[in-house]
Parts: sequence; structure tokens; C-alpha cells
Amino acid sequence: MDFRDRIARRVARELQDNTLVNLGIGLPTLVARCVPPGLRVYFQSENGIIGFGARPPEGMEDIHLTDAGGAFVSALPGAAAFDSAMSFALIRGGHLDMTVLGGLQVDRHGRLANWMIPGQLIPGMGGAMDLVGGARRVIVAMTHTQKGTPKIVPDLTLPATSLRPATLIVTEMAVIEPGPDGLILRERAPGVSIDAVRRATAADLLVAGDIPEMEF
Amino acid sequence: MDFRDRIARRVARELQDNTLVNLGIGLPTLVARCVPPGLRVYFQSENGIIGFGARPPEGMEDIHLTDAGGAFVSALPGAAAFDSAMSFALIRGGHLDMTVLGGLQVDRHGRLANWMIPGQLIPGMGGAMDLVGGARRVIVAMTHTQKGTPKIVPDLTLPATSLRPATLIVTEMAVIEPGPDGLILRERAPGVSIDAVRRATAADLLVAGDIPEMEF
Amino acid sequence: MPADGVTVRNSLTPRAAAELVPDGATLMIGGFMGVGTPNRMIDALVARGVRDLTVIANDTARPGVGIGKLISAGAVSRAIVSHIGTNPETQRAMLAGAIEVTLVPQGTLAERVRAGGSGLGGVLTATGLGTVVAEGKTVVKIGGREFLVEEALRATVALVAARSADYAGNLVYSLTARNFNPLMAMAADTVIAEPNEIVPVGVLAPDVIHTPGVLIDHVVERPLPL
Amino acid sequence: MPADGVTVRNSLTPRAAAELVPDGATLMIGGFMGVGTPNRMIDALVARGVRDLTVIANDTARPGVGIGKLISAGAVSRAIVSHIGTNPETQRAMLAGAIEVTLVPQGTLAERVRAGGSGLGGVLTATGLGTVVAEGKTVVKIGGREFLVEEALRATVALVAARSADYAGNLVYSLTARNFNPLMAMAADTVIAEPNEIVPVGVLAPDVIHTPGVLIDHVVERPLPL
Repeated sequence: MDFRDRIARRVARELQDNTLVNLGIGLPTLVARCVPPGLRVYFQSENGIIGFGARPPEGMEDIHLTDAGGAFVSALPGAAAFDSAMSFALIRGGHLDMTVLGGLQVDRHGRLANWMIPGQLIPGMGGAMDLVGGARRVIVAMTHTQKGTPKIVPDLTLPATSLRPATLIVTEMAVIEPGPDGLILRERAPGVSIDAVRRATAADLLVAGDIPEMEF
Repeated sequence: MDFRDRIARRVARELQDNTLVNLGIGLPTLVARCVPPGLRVYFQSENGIIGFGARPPEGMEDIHLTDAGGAFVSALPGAAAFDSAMSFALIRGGHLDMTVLGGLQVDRHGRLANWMIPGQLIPGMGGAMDLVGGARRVIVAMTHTQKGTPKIVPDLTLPATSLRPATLIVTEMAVIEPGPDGLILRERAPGVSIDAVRRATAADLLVAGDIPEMEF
Repeated sequence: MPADGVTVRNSLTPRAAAELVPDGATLMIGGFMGVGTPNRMIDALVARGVRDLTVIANDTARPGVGIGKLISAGAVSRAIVSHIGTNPETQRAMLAGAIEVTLVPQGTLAERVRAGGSGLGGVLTATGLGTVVAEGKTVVKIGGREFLVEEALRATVALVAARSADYAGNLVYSLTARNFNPLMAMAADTVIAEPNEIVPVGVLAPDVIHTPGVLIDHVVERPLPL
Repeated sequence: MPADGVTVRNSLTPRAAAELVPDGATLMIGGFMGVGTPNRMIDALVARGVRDLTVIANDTARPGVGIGKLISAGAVSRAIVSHIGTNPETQRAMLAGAIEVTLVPQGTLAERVRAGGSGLGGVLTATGLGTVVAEGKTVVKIGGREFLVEEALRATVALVAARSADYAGNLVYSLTARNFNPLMAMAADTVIAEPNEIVPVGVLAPDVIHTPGVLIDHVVERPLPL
């Protein structure tokens, strides 16, 4: 199991029954494959559908049905399609229970930056600003460092996606929960010491009591 | 032909080919019966349909299909249904070519009051404020006087429906066009003198040259 | 739970639905002159003797019809509506001070409800500028034109009527019975749908669904067969 | 003209449609990563060598796909979009100053287009508050919360893609190919629809129509049979 799958599986443990969930492009998409059996989760894709499913059978793809990353998907029974205004009304209006997004940086408040590196990489925010501002729970799923450089930092050096802090940060090394006093280390990956997490994290981490190992 | 039918028939001469038209409750509704042959007019009802038609056959009424006055209507081929937000997006967004509304008062600028008589009759504005503000052409179809009291007055004594002046006022006595310098008498009913119109009108009327008789 | 993992909504009797509307609630009710109004729930509300409602709706229909029944029953203390001209009881109660009526232009009312359900703070409309509707409201200038700030509306409970629901709560409306229903289905803490028929999941195609089932908390049971 | 008096829209070749887009126009184009984009009109625009467009769209797709073809052809001077991450040519042109790109949060973009088509002055959203998106914009306080005033957007021409059109211009979209198309169909002086199929009036039922035909000025002829 590579680190991306581990992150996805840990995030999937945050899924709750009978909820509406939006998965960002990239790593977060993997979460859809890890839904615990018996759990009824509706996935929304911001390009306009609730209830999309796995990749369709070869040769049966519908060019009018993709996820927000442009990949072909299928539709489950009970799926509903809508336009972009309705899609973001759902996101902004408090109807989305959870979103999972990738991250470039997270600061000590849990604030996310994930849409541009000035002068270098400018993908644009797409739906990320609405998702972080609107979803009831915001999970950041990302690698703990970028080629060894910590992505969890005291202050953002990249443009923020939203002033609203994330609910939870899940990396291959740790689970961290932003709280009113700072970032709280909740779990560490199996075999990874608290010190190792701290060394890979530029922001302070609050550690209280035993820190259990992540389960996937 | 009673005076209401005459007003409706004169208003119907303002209909243009291939346009979207909204008719207010009451007298304006009669205009739908007077569409000149060959003219293709779509009628919108603000409760959510374009392309409604005449009253359905006895016993075949659909309780889910009425006009804005609550009367059963039918739907023509090509009709489209929508919600109230879309209905007023069409009205407010400049997509409505013409509206015909009843009036309690019109002032010297052509401004309409048609939604309440304080302390006495308070029906509410319904869609009237959006219609007067949003339609490309606003036609007021009303009786010239209320039991002998002029309804076309220098200044509104009733609450205004909108600051935007009407395009045209059609009564059983005259056709009057609000202009930048005041109300212009355009037509008079057959056999009705300019003086008679003036006597029934409390606001000043601009009269230039011959005033032709209304045709129905 | 069906094998495909679709969440099935609770089906409620109209009476059980009425229990979910507390006295004093702010209640959105779909419909236009009674067309597209959830009548079984309204009858149940009247039967249970609900009081002190703030009703947000297009109108109060007529005495004995739709929302008019709640007015006649004295269940309504405040009404936020675009029109009361067809219900003389509402007009009388308003003039007598028994019901506080706030009249809102219909297009503004629709957008205010939509804004409430869409996470928007309000609406920027020119409708009502220069009239009594604008009194006390903020005006914002955009591109040299003035617009009123009309605040978003939300409710404790929304009661909506639909032609069809599926087990997952997806809704389809019929013709002019759609009106405010899909807007209100987004704008309340609890949303209860009263369909004319209930069909299995999958019968309503994704492209014809007007309200996604995730917005619906409860579905009132099918009407009894005649 | 059919006997029933329905207005039939003009059918246009993609080439004739492209002639309706002047150089320098502000052009809305439906689609999301190329899905639901009117490709035949885009090909015709590239073929006619249109220049200096301001494109309003969700994204610029990929090189060789949908709006990406207009980028590659150098036809676009300004882009108002939510995302360019999938098109390195747009990013390069932006960094080189060849295309002026305004990035707008996707939900805000959708509402700004909707506002433009609905006669609203703009949108009151909390999205973007405290970020670079908010720079220079008016903030309005409603119920103690802050909202950005995001101005309405309109275009000279909107090009929309649909699954089906009828002779009257009524449109139905398919699944995630709907996206921005119905919003843009309201927000331009001239609206041209490119359907995959054209059916007689009456085939599309009133309740399944997503865009009423009165909003559509021209319909591009059916695709040629294979």
C-alpha cells in the first residue's frame, strides 16, 4: 500500500453514513475507492452530479459524464444532475457534509493554501474556495512534506484558499486537528515517532498524552 | 364589445411577432384572446411557464397548471416550465419583451401605482414591481377613471409600483405615451373628443397635431 | 436498505410531519395560489392546532384553500409573502393587527429564499428602488447603477409539494406546481416533501430530477388509494 | 411556420454561427474541461481566425480540446475562468503576459453569470473573503456577517452546447455536460445553441426542458450523420 492509498484509507474512516461528500482532484479522489462497507455516502462532483460511481465499462463511457477532474465516471441509481449554480448552492449553502481537498500548505490555524504558487504554478482555485468555506467538515489530504520541505508551516507563504480553518489534516505521517490554540497531533503513522512528525512539521504541534497510531 | 374588450383589443395591436409577453391578472388577461392571426407570441405566466394556452376542455383540467390568477390553462406544444427564481430571472433579466398590467393610478411621468390603497385595499405587489422594472415594454391597461375620478394624475397619491415609467397607457378613452416632457396623447377612442379626454385626465396631456382615433 | 447502498428517506404520515413543525416556527410552504401546496401536511397542521407560525410563501391562497386554511385557523402570526389579494381574511387580519404581513416583490422573495439555501448573504436587485419596499434598506452601486440589498431568508422547516418522489427523496414537480418548492427545499433546517406518488430509485432519471434527494429530510407517505 | 404558431429558430451552420462572434467580443462558452462545450462552433471560430476574444468560461480545458483550441490559436486576449491548471499553454501565456487571466472561484463565477442573466447587480458571497480574491471589492455586512459584492457578468455572445434542441430552441442537457450552459444561455446579447440532436416541437416535455427556447437566438444545424 503506497502512501497515497494510506492517506485515502485514513480519510475514508472519517466518512459518515448518509452524508454528501465532495472529493477534490488528485489524491482525494482515491477516497471513493475506500468507502467502508455498509456506509451510504453520496459523492458530489462540482461539475454537476450527486451519485456518481466508478469508471464505466470499457467502450461504454458517456462523454457527457465525468468527474471534476475530467475522468469518465458512471452514475448510481438515484443520481441527480444539475447546473453549476445549483452545484455551488449545495456547497456554499451548508448542504455538503464533507469535502476532501489536496494542499500545498497549511498554517498553524489550519488554514489551507492550495491554488497557486505565485510566478510559478497558477492552476486557479476552481471550486476550492467555495468548498473550504461551505462544507461542514473540511479534510486536507496531502503529503506531509514537499520533497522534504514541511508543508505545515507557522504562516502561509502562499495565497490562502480561505480564512476558514480545515477540520482535519491527514498525511502519510500524522493526523492533525486544528484547534483554537493551535495544531493538535491526534495520530501518528505506525512506527513514526512524535519527534519524527515534529521534525517534518514547521508549525508547532500540541501533544497531550498518548498519541495513538493511525489505522487504515 | 364592452370597454374591457376594447382596451384588450387595442393593447393586442402592440403585440409583436416572436416575442415573450406577460399579462397581469384581470383585464390584461383578456389580451391573450385578441392576438392578431399569424402573430407568434409566447405568453409567460410568472408562476412558472412559457407557452400556456386557453382554458382546457371541461373535465380535463390539470390542477398543476394554472395562470398567475389561479385559472386553469393549457400548454401549447413547445411550452417550458420552471421555478419562480427562473421565472423572475426572465422578467428581471431583460428577456421579457412586454408586460401588460392593470393600474390604480398613473402619474405625469407615466409612473404606475397598482398594488395597494393604504388602510383600505392591500393586495400586495405580487410580481408587478419586477415586471414594471424588468420588461422591455410596459403597457398599462386600465379604465380611464374610477367611478368618474381620474386615475391619470399629476402626482401619485398611492404607493408607486416602480420609478420606471410605463411605455404606454391604454384606456377605453385614449392611448397615452409617457415622454420626457410629459404625457403625450396619441389616440382617442372613436367619437371621444380631445377635450373629453382632458376632462377625464387630471394630469396635463401634450397634444400635437391631429389625434387619430383608436382602432380595435 | 436496498442492496445498492442508496439511503432511503423516512416516510412519514402527514400527522407525524406536522409534529416536526413546532409552535412559533418559521415555516416555508411551497405553492402559488394553492397550486403546488402540500395540502395533506397543512390539514395535519390545522388538526394539531399549531400556533404562532411565521409563514414564508408566495401568497396565502384563498379561505379554505392551501395556506388559507392556516390563516383561517389562526395559526399564523407573521406572513412574508408577495400577495394577499386573493384572501380577504389575511387582509382583514393584517388591518386588524392580528397578522403582521411583510409584502415582498415576488421575484425578490424567490431570490431571497434561493439565497438562503445557497449560502449567499442576500440579493442585489433594482426591484423596489424608490418605493416603500426600499425603506431602511442598504443600497449598493454597481457599474453606476443602484441595487437594493435584500437579505437572504431561511426557515426552521420547509414543506414542499412534488409530483413524484423516489425512495431517496429525489423530487420532480409538475408544470406551474413547481414555483417556490425547489427553492424552499434548499432553505430550511428540516425539509419535508409531500409527493403525489412515490416511485423506486432509478425511475427518475438524473436529468429530470428537479430537487436532489440529499436536500430532503423526510418524505410523506403516498396518498391513500381512492 | 408550423400551423400551431410556434416560432422556429434559425438553424445555422457552425461557420455562420462563428460569423456572429465579432473580433474583440466578450464570449461565454459552456463546458467543464471540454465536457458540454460546443465543439463545432469552436472549430469554426478557429477556422475563421477570430481574434482578441474575452472568454468567460469555467476553464480552458486542455491543448487541443474545447476552449483549449482557441487558446492555442491565439484567439484569446482575456480569460475570466476558475481554473487553468489543466492547460499549460494558458499558464504560459498568462505568465508571459499574452493572455490576461482573471481567476474567479467557481461558485462565484457561476453566480455572477446567473446574476448577469437574471437582472441582478451581482452576488453577495462569503467565498474569497480575506483572500486575494477580495482585493479592491466592496464588503457588505448582513446579519453581522460579511459578504463580498461580486459583480454580475454579461457577454456579447454565448455559445452553449446541449444534448437536444427542439425547433423552438428549447434545450435539454445531459448529466455533467449541463454545467455552465443554462446559466450562460441567459447572460448574453446573442445566444447560440449547438445541440447533438434536434427534435420536433412537443418531443421535449415542459417539465424536462432546462432552457426555454425564448432565450435562444440561433440553433446550430444537427451534426452530419456519420
